[in-house]
Amino acid sequence: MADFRVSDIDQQIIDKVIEVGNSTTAFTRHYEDNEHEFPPEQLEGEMGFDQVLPLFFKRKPDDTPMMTFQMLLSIARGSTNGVVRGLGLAMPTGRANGLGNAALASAGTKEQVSKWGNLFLAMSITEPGAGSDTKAIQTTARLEGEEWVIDGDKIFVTDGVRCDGAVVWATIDKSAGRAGIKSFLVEKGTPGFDLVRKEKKLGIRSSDTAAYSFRNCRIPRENLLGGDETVPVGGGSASYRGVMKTFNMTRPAVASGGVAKARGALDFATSALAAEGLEVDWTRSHAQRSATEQKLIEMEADTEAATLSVLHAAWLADVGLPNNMESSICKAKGGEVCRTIPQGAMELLGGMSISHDHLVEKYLRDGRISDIYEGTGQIQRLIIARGILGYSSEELT
Amino acid sequence: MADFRVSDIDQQIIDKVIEVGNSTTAFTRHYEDNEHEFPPEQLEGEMGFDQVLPLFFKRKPDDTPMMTFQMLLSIARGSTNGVVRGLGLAMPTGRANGLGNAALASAGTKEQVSKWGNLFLAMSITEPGAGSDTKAIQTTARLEGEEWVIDGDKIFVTDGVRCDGAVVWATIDKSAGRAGIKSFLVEKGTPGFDLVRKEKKLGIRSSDTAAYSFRNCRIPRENLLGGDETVPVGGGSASYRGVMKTFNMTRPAVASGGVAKARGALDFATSALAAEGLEVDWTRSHAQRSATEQKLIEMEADTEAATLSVLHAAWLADVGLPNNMESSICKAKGGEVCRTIPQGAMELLGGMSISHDHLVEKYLRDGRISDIYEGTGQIQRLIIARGILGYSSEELT
Amino acid sequence: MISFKLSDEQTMIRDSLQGFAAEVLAPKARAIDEAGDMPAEVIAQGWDFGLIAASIPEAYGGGGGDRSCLTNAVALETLGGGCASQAVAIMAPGQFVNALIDFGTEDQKAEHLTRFAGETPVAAALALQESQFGFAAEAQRTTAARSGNGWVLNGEKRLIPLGDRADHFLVLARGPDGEGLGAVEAFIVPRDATGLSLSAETGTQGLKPVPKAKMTLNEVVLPGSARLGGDAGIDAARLINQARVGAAALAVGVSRQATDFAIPYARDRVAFGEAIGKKQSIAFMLADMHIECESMRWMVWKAASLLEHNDPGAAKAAVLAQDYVRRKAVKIADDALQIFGGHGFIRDLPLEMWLRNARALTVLDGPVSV
Amino acid sequence: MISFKLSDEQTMIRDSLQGFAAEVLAPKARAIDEAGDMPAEVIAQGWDFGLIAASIPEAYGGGGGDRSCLTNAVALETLGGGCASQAVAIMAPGQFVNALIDFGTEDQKAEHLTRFAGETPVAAALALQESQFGFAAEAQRTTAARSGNGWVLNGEKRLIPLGDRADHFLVLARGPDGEGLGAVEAFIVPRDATGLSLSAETGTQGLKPVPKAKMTLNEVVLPGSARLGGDAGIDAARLINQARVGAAALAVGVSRQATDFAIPYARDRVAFGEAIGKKQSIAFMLADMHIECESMRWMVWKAASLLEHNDPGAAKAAVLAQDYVRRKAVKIADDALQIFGGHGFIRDLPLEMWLRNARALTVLDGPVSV
Repeated sequence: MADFRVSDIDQQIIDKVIEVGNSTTAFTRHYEDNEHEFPPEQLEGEMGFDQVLPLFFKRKPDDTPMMTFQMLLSIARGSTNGVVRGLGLAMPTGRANGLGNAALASAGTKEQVSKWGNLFLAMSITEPGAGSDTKAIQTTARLEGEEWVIDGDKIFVTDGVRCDGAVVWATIDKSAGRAGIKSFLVEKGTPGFDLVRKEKKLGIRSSDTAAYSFRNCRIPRENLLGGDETVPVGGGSASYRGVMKTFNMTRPAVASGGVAKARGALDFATSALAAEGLEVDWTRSHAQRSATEQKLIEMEADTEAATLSVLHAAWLADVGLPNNMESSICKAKGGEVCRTIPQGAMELLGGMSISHDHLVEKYLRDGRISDIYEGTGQIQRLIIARGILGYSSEELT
Repeated sequence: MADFRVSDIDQQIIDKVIEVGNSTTAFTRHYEDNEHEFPPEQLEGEMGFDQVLPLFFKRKPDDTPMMTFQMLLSIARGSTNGVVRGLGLAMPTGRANGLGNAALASAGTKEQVSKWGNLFLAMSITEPGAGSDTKAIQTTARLEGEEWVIDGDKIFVTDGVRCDGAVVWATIDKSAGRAGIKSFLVEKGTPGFDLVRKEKKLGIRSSDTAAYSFRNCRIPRENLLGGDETVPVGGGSASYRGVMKTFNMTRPAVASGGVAKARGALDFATSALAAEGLEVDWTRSHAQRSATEQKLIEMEADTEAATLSVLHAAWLADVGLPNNMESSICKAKGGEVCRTIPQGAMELLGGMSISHDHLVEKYLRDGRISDIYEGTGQIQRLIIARGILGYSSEELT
Repeated sequence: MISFKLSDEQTMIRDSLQGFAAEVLAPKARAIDEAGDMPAEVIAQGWDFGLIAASIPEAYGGGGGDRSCLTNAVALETLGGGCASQAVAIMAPGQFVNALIDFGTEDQKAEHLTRFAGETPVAAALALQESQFGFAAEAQRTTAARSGNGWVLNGEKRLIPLGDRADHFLVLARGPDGEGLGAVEAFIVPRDATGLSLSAETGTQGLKPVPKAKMTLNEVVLPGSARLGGDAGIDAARLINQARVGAAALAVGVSRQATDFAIPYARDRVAFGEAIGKKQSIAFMLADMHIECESMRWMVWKAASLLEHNDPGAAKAAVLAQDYVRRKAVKIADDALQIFGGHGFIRDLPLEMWLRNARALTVLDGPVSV
Repeated sequence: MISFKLSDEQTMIRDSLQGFAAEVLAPKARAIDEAGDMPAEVIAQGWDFGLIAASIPEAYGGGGGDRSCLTNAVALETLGGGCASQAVAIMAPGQFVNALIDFGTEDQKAEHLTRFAGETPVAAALALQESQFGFAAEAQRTTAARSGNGWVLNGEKRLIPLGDRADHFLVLARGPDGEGLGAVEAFIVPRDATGLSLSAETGTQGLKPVPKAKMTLNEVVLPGSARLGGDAGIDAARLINQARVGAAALAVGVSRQATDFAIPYARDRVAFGEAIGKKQSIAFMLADMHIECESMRWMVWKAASLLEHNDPGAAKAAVLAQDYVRRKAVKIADDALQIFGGHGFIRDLPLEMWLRNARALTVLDGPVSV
């Protein structure tokens, strides 16, 4: 039956994930200030996911289902202070956990998965002139003999600096629109594939972001993901659909990252203000509350609503129900709170919130991206509106 | 130089307008509950605008310019408790002050103005299938000999029950779009012109709203406002432009009505809560305020911002500067606060705010229309967006 | 474990109430609202679903089902999606019954619950709201003083649902001990108690046709047995939070109803040559309405579920649900009205009624409970 | 009488500063922000406009112009529309000078104002902010106790602009008399006062390149003449409200700058085959940004004007302006960033810088004054 409690063991796991996430707090500001420096293999006092893993074996069949529970862990982890390793920190999947790996897993052939599965793969889609509108990409791939020749420019490649290679979207037939877009695996060191720059960003500085250029970049024919470019143009390509499926499944995960930053900022504000005697009394009605209490309650409610929307979307996946709309709903909510809650937390904390003495300002900077990548709030609302109104993507643009 | 103070005499006038507006408070609930009853010529204790008029002669040349001042008066008047006579109460222009009179004044020929100037004229534009999109109106006028024959249905005619006649928009050439739309004066009693019903509304019940039907309704040829239907179609008709000019000038006035309801609800909440010991201390910072204080401050700020936007639009008109954008800005702001502030006032006041024992619930009901008529908030934003982006109405739809 | 799955029984209740809400309540809603009068047959039809008797123990003639706040939340949302006013009239006695089940002594249960287990509707209500603006349950002014083995109540209660017909009221008052909500006690007060007078309220903006009374308590002397829970008293926070979440559940229903009504209109209504639903300003407004209907529902479910389990986090969850629904429900009803433009302002369509009902449900601490 | 017309002089100042902001400040803004260091030449160039010396009486070598809060608001908005950080570095000494003009005794004016009337920039600043979260000026913790004819100050001040170079500070502290803001006094404190120590702040999210210092006051003994206003003291509410409105004026400039930057981008940027400015979701966002830039400006003008006239409504207007700008400016900067999508997140474009600056300006009680 519907329930919103977590079991004791799950709570222990969550607490341990937070402990692991906070274990590198002493280094956080350093890697903020030196954003292009990669941390060493092991930081002083750093705990790893191996601390968490044994607890998993104690979970029982009737504990929160796995994808839902992963969202709780993602929120817990992202809300901690010690994020110095980017998206990969403390997650159970090891090094080869880039976005490109997910694409490979879902769209690659068995041979491709076994060949490249151990590489750390980034995902390279966005171009200077094509953001949300992925079907507008200009990078081309043309077949010359047994080689694909890639030409074009890519930006916003997450993990693009430290990865071993990238899954790159390119079109083999511009006139075919979406159906012409295929994904190709390009390894670092391939001639004609250049890392143009590492971006300097507002936040998520521990996750590197690269810009690539491809100039007459030749890769073997078998580097086409899914292996077969002859899929009829009208029906969309297998690889395109494979990647979009990855996206549908990752939207709740990305939303959970936004919620995590809201949660982190809110937790910071809640405890810092409590230390100043400004604490929420949950038995008081609106007319009896302080302005700070009321704002904390509103922020808590907004964060909770976003959290529940993420859990709902994940739970639907867990029980095998469609979650396309719900994935967009939770992404919209995650994108909302990642902006408003850190902003609100700083507002309540006042002038000192801007100081580098405290990490609360980092939540605003880190969180902000969550309403942008994997589809802006505007794109999510478009998807939701189409869903409820029964409009196609041509009817509602 | 820029200044935001009102002179002593202007403050006296404002205070007197409020006194006049409150003089019928004892009857307000009666005419809410009996919405289709018209009040008699004189209610017990009722004061008229004649109480205010003498004070006007004491104004000095350097007092706030007239249109700007009118907006202050409109806000003051609309915020009072005694609104039982609709839009015409306590205004200096006498009985013939319907919206149709403004259209007649701006688009009519001299002969037309002198012939019909003493009639109380409504404005009849909206149709069941054409709201904001006025160029889509279906009511037709065709010339037969020396008569125009009007056919069609009209709704939302303000003062449509008690008026002597209406300025009616009809098209003489559907294929010409806007340019084909002309306005016609139709007097009550004209055969084929029927009052279909008086609407029952959420609020502004003291302003009657009618639905009309025109079936083979014949009026003299000279009842075409402006007198000449031969103006070239491409350039728009004089009467259409005349009426739109009226609209441009009336947007701040309509906005002021919305601000007035926000102001009234806020004033009610402020004094009622003060009586309960919940009063704003203007020397306290956010961290030291109660939730009620903070919400009152936010509502006061929102109402003030809307007020200033209305005054700014009116002031531009006073000094002869273009105010098309600013009229839409203030209409958007007025439309916003007429919704959010009465809602917020009731929220702060709590459960008893819904009771008919108090008039605060009336501000929510009366105010709500201000974000709808004379162009919804959506329409205003469209106008503003076109203005700042430099788009035509065809480019941004 | 976290789950969003309703039990089979909850699903069945929801489905059957959905039909009732859509086919019986909704069609009558406007006429009843205009008349300002609640037909007895509506209450009787609602009674027939057995929602109130369902969790009365079998010993007192009830259904003996589990007392489930979540089931009540689902039922209230569903009924509220038909007509919030009729839903209140149907479910208000549940406040009395639920409180007795949760906190009543065996004697109190035996004396009162049996009456609600029959086939004929019985009216009863919670008397909570008071005259003062900025009313706070924990700072209420009605007092209960000890007098010998009994109690003396003084004060005034307002907007009591079914106050015109209820035989018994559960009157909340500040007792002599404790602070804040800890001092709040509940008393079972019969309609004919000496010193108690009832009069009809003048009228209300929202929930207009729900019969509402004002109660004056002037030295109302009650026996010791009138105190709900006997010597143990009640957990006032839990009782009041159940009322808050009850109102929130109804408001979710109203929001969903308004959203579902606006969607097809936006597809059908043409302006500037195109369906207004194809304009991003309207489409995104609808998307936000849908998003928040979903979000509100989970907030209410969580609060109801934690209240049901008497979880330590229940009070917080209830406050959050109340706050969230307070901010979203009115906006949704108001935006739905906006989509209809001038038509939304006319009392031919239900938009303006939903706005009034959403406002009432989010300023009151609940005329119904989960 | 109500008027929105600037005087000829104000218009002239605005026009000349607009050129400076667009051609000098804005182009340097990103490089200065990245370096985290404020070049002295920027401050010197700003000083050349004579904004700070303009209202110093002629007797002290100043321009002898009227002390106008509105003129300052206009200047701050305009400079803030070029680069808020540079604007703060240029205008921070004005807080010290304005307070002396408004509240200083003749002796205090004679001693200090002449230094600011020359051609070389002089640094001075207000020390207001403290370490505690939820800082409130009326509940500050720095104390001023009487000691003989003089004073002893204890406490800590944070984020003091130009704290690395200022020779004098105006330190706010709670005196022994009065309550709330009524107890707040200002003291002219030289950099080399015994017991005063200064250190650089670690860094800040917004207004990053503005030099900022932390000040510790450990039994700092001051003569009686150090109390601003002598025996009359100061009107602390007025002084602090001038700082609040000063920050708000800068934030309006930032908002306007972000809006004006986003508008042409929305026309140029094509997505899904069309300029994004033709999508109502983007177009309406821009419309709202424009609406609120205008509204914020009038709120700030009104507050500044009433402060200038020492009008009884000034305190209220200042609180309203601060509150309004606090809610709107961050949203505008944040929405502008959103319109640029991922590009807004990269430090090549100024969007993210404007968001940080808007946030800083709306959580601080003003590093500048009107």
